[in-house]
Amino acid sequence: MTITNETATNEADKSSKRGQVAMVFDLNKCMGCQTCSIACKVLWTQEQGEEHQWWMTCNTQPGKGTPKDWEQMGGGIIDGQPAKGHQPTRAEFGGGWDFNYEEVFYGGKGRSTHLHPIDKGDKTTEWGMNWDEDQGAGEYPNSYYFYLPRLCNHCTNPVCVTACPSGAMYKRHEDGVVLRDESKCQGARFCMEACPYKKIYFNYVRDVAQHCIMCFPRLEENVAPACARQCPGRLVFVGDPEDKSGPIYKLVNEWKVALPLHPEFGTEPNIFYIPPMSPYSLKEDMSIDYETPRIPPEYLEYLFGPQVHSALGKIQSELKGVREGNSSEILDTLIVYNWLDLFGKYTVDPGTLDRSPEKVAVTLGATRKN
Amino acid sequence: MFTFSLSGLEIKTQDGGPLEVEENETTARSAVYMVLGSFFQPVCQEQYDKAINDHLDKEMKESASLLPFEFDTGVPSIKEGSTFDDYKGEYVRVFGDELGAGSLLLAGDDENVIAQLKRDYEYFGLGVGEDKKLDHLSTALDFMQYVCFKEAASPSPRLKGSYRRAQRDFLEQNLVNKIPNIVDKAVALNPADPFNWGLTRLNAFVEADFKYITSLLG
Amino acid sequence: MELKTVGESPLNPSSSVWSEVSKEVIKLKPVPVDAQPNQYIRNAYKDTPYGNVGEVSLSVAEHDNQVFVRLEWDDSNEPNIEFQDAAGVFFPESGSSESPETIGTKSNPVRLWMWKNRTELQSGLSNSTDLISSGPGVFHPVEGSQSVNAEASLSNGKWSVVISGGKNIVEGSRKLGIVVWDGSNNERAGIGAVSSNWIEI
Amino acid sequence: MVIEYDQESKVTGTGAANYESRWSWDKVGWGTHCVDCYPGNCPFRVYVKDGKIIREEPAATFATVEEGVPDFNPMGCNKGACWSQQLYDGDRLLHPLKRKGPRGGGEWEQISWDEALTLVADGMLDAIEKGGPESVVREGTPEVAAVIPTDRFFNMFGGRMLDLHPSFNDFSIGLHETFGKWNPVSSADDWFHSELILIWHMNPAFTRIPFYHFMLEARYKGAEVISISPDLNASHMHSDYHVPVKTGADAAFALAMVQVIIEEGIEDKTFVREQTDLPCLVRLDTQRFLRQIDLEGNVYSAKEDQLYHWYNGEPIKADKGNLLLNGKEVELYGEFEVTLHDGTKVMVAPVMELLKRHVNEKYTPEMQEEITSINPEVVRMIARKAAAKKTDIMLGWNSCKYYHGDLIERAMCLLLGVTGNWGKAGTGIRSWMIGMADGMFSMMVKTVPGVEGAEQLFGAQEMAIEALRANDPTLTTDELAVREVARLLAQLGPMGADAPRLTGSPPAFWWYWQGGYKERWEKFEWGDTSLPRKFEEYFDEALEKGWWKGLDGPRPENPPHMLIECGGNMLRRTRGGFTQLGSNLWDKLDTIVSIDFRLNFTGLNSDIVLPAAQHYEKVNFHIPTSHVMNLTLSDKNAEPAGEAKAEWEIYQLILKKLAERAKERGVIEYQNRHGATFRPETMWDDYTINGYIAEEDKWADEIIRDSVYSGTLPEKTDLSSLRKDGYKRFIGWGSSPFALAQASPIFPDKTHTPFRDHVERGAPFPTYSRRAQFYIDHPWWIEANEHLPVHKPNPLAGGDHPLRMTSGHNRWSIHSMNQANKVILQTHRGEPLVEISVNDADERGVSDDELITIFNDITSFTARAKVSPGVMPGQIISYNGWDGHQYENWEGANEIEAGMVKWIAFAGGYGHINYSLAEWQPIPTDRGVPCNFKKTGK
Repeated sequence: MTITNETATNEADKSSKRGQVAMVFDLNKCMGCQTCSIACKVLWTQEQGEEHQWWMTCNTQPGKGTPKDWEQMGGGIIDGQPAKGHQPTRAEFGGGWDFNYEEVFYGGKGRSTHLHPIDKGDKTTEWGMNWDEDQGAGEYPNSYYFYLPRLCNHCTNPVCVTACPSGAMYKRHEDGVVLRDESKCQGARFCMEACPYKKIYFNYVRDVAQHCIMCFPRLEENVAPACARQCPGRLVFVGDPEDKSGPIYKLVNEWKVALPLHPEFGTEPNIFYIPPMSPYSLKEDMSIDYETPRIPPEYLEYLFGPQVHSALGKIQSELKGVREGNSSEILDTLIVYNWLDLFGKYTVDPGTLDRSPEKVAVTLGATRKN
Repeated sequence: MFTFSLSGLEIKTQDGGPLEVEENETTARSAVYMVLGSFFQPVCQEQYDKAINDHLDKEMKESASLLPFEFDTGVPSIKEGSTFDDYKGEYVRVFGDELGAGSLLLAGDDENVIAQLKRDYEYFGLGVGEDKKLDHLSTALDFMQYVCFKEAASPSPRLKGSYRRAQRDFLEQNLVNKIPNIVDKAVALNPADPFNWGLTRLNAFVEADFKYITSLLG
Repeated sequence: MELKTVGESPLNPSSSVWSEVSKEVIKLKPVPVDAQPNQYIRNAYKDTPYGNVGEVSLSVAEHDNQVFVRLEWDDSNEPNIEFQDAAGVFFPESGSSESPETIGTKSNPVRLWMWKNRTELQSGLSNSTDLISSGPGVFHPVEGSQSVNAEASLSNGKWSVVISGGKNIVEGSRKLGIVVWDGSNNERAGIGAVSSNWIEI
Repeated sequence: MVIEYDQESKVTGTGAANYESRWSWDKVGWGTHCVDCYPGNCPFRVYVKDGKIIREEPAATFATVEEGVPDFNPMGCNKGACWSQQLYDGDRLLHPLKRKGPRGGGEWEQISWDEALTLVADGMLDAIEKGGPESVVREGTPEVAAVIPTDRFFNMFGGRMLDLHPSFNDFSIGLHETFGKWNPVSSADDWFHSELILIWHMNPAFTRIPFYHFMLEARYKGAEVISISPDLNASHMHSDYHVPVKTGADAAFALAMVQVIIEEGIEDKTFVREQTDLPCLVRLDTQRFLRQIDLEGNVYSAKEDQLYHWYNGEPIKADKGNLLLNGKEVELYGEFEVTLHDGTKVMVAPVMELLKRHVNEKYTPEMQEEITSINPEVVRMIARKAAAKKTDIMLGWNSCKYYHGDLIERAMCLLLGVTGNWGKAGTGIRSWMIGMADGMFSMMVKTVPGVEGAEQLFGAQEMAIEALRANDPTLTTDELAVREVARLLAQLGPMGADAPRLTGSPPAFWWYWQGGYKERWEKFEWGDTSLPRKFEEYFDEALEKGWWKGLDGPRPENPPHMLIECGGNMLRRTRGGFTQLGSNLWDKLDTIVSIDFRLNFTGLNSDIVLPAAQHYEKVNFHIPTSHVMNLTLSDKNAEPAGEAKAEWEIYQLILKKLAERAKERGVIEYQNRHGATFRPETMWDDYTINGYIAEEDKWADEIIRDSVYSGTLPEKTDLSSLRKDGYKRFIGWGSSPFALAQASPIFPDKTHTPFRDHVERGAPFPTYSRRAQFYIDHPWWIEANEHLPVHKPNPLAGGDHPLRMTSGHNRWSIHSMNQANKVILQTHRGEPLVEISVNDADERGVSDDELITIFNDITSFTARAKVSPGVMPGQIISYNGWDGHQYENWEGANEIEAGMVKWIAFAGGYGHINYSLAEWQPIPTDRGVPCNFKKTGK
């Protein structure tokens, strides 16, 4: 069943080879440090109307995450049909806080004030991009949580493109990046309703929607996206899942240990996850319980679909094998002996490029020079 | 005894005054740098007098006597009856102007190189007088003369090693790579003696000295 | 409906000039859901009530080669920070016979002058845009046009808005359609209330 | 199901947002950041546009160090990724400020630099006239770019500097009691060689963000990871086992594992015989080591610290010069009879025998369960793994902040000792280390420029070592000799500590006499109530015996008059906070100056605030550490914002103004308490060696070249080459005690593992017994029954309350440095919070994010509650680092911390139990604070 966007504004040159930039996140190396989300924010969303925007986020699962309770907000494609979704409100994202620096430091009020987010009465100080950090679920001492980095999945079947009435959104042929021409966007925000991952934000100052652009200006110079390149945990593979020589193809299609999040949302996301192991749980008498896994398997299935059990089992058996002295190509890949092996062809060092504003403006082409 | 004197360069260490050291292969290298340093300094009467009364040849041969490597001191000559003005005219013709600033500068206008040279000189205790051009070839040769002498004059083996390494690094970063084309450019103007003699000696000595010092340090 | 010429620019909705111009109540009805431009919007809004504004009182006037369309409608509910109230008047190309209820079609696009109630945050943006509409919400900005202006005021639960633009646009068909979006009901793009048939002027 | 169409990218763009031009810059430079405690040293690229710094990104240009070991890239963290965003707004300080109204009133007058310098200079002269230069005080601070200029400045005018590390409570006391040094630090990539990683009193997911991947990669290679902590912190997630030991019960847990290992005979006997004091003989009558003076009488030739092993039926000397026994199997167990020099016969036994009886009697796995709540089988399982595998204990600076933290760390070291787990790749225990760039130390005291000045300093140390070795040939390694020099220097008394020298005296006495801690430390019920004597009796004995001669100031008769806080935040970190310091110290001070790039809590309570340049706005370095083995440059990438200046320039301006004001006030010279004379007129010349190092680039270049001269950096390294590469790997340890403490060669192509010299070449440890020492027969340890490591419960410092407050370095900031960074504030709830358990929350009817009050007998503070199932019932976690002014009424978590000091830390006169710079000394403790919490109704 093909979904078309009846209002597409122009056709692509289909002659060149279709590409897709995908990522694999190894959740057994993510430490929830927020470097990826901060790296993205400092690079892309520090201008007016972008204060609350976090195109890259890393939340504690189980948890409500951002926007608050996004997993219950609908959207996506069910039985071949785009399904109604909730458009997340400014309060459900929260964050974007201003602080009373002036008042505390120079207001002459001494101890009667303290530094805190300023409450503008719009309920945005009751939630944020990482509000329920490290809480998780379960009961002490068998509580559990893990971290889940999320960005726009640049889906193979982008229902946001389908939902846009003004044809502002498109998916690039050469690398599959889903973008929005903001000069066409009328702020209708059906894309925000339709996206099941709720990874689209709204700019209330410029009256346009914005979302992760997969660092396309960096991709065009073969530089890896900022979230992947700055991740201190070295767990983000970047590349084309169709490139058989690359690690992503093997992790997703050959070894089948990297899985899409919420596959039932039906948009065929291009961000994959290696499911998280967790420490053995403890029995009543505090002895080790080797049978009952700390993270309930049904919860992992709710996130990654039924194939999560075989994927997790594969990782655990590889680990058992290595501890018995055998080698493991999967684990050697995940160790990432050489950091640049993570990034496929995107290995250029950004520090060596000439990106002077004059040069960059020139190469932009007439249409986009503002 | 090898007496040590610098043209226009101050010694920053406390002891000051003329320093005398037992003559050996290191003072010999220092002495040859002294001869070359004064030869390439901005043109002056003293240079001409040395050349005209054959003092140049004596000075070079004496200095080179204890050198620890092969070095042909050649025979400097000067056209019979040439005056100081002839000498100066040839200097200006070959090196661009009376200061030799045309072709004898190592850094041109690159401030980073000049800042680095200044830090090199000062760290090893050599202050450069206001009138001296920091990156002039003669200043650099004076620095080589100074650090070779300091190696000979240092009490502690660690200090000796540090001065020796400074010689190698300075030669490598500033002289071995730049002197060949300074010399080639000047020689192409087929300069009369003693300039031709000075240029070819400079090239040969720096090359031989660098080979010697790097073999020593391994 | 007669296009009366007036002595001065009646851009201000409460300008006394309007008292000399006749008013007419125009019935509005929701834009038909199956006309919505894509499967998502059709699926999402087929059983979601929209097009709250049932009727709008219209008056038109002309001055100095500009057409001024004044709209007035009841809007008692609370504005929300997500969507703003908005209204638009649109003109078909001459000779098109399609109904206005889809605010133009792919084959017969209409020229839409839209007013949007700007928030304080959006003080840097214009409150009016000049669009080509080829269907409900299928709006494309007209390159570089500044001929559309608008002024609006909300008092005791009633919006009064004046939208103006070049008379040449109106000359062709001498017909206009009206669309009103109730922001507090999250109305925007094709989700709004539209006049079911053209108003002749 | 594939979307039928798609468009060519070049035709449309992203329109108005114009993302392409957002990723553009004019210039790229090098930068790094943060305080020293978070290994850092991450080389970043700093991007500049229109003269302003817009963003940064890890340079990630590391080549692989050791084949088969993952490389160090990209090496960055969440704080580094937005360091630039704190430059131009938020709490950034742009102008000199003078207080208007009361201290902490938040009212300032912006003044000129000249006016500010005059106030500082006059403040100094007033203090000097009133109480001598020593009455101008600064606490140690690890702030990278501030510590060198500040120390040199204090050296110039004779001010009092308090010892660096203990000023902020970072001193691994148990490691020092065991190894005679506290800073073994393997390079982060060495963790990859481990086979068993025990994450114990550390939270690497929070505090080792750039390096935690090595542990997880070691796991993927087959290592097992076990996280040991009461709460399920972020580091529990990627471990194989989580062991929820009760707060402060770790010593019992470790000792039970030792019991299992001895009982099952799986101890590493050769390693124990050579590396530790466990084979040394102890007299059962006196519980003290058998010594040469016991066997040969108190004759000149008999050494008081010559100990004995038992071999072939007789006591033989335990070699003090080398540890290797070459196969000689000295006895570990059993009792033996010896005849003393006066003919009497006594029974002796190796320490190992006493240890066996000790753990069998008190610390079987079953016995430890009541203390730790850990199941006996789990104890046995981990003990057997530690005996079989290369074990690495990932220790941070949490354990040393427990009152009995020394016992916890000694027990951990004992576990490694009996299983042969140090000195081999992937083994050991770790703490902290700074050093290698010896140019930084010479820069604090250098008076002669250039290479001659360097030779003068390094040559002097060499001569001192030769002299010492002449009369004690057993000082067979540089480390032993250098430590001996440092200890002698400290014990020179008045000439030593108070005369101008590298750095000053232990801050414990500063808090005791001037900070009001005397009354608090003497509260018997808040200390170890099992002691036979009171705290003040131990304190008086320590002073009487001269263990702290010349170091126990500033005594009451020499009160401080002026405080200069540069790059630190003492009011935020001091245990007891403003409640304690405000009334006792703050009111006593005439002038308080704060120099920082941000307005922090201490600055808010100061009189004069001077804006400092930030890391990207001045030439500076990160403090080098063997975690990373590199010297990392942070260059001047843009002019400082506002009127900020680099500390190196600020202190020169102060010294010039001091000379000017001294002349105007008729002060030609003054003396300190030991008669040393200071002349303000020439202080700028001495500070800059007559202008030689006045200029920033020259100062930085001098530090690098002096380090090359000391043999720690490769030749040809200077500022120009460092500006090209950004960092340079060290090739030598240099001559500082912390660096030499690594006791290993440096390999260019191998990870760094400390203690190889001890294990491979038998180099002695700098302890009393010259071995890793588990039996301390100093009278105080015997009196306290701590001669062997034991478990002791945490005292009720702060009253008898049901819950225990624990802490740890936070994820969101380096202590308080980034707490007000607007980007990072959004990655949590933007306000101070404490984590509480579900049970404790339900019992008190508290729901998530409710404002609660945490209290004990001292005072209280309020914070938002974060209810988490990962927190152990009975535990509250307040991560360290929220700045005072982020709390209601500016009262933070440190206000309810008693900051008690364990009496034993005042001991001395026993080999390595002697003060020397940044080594043995008392530090306040703050973990496991007894407290409770209740709703505030807000």
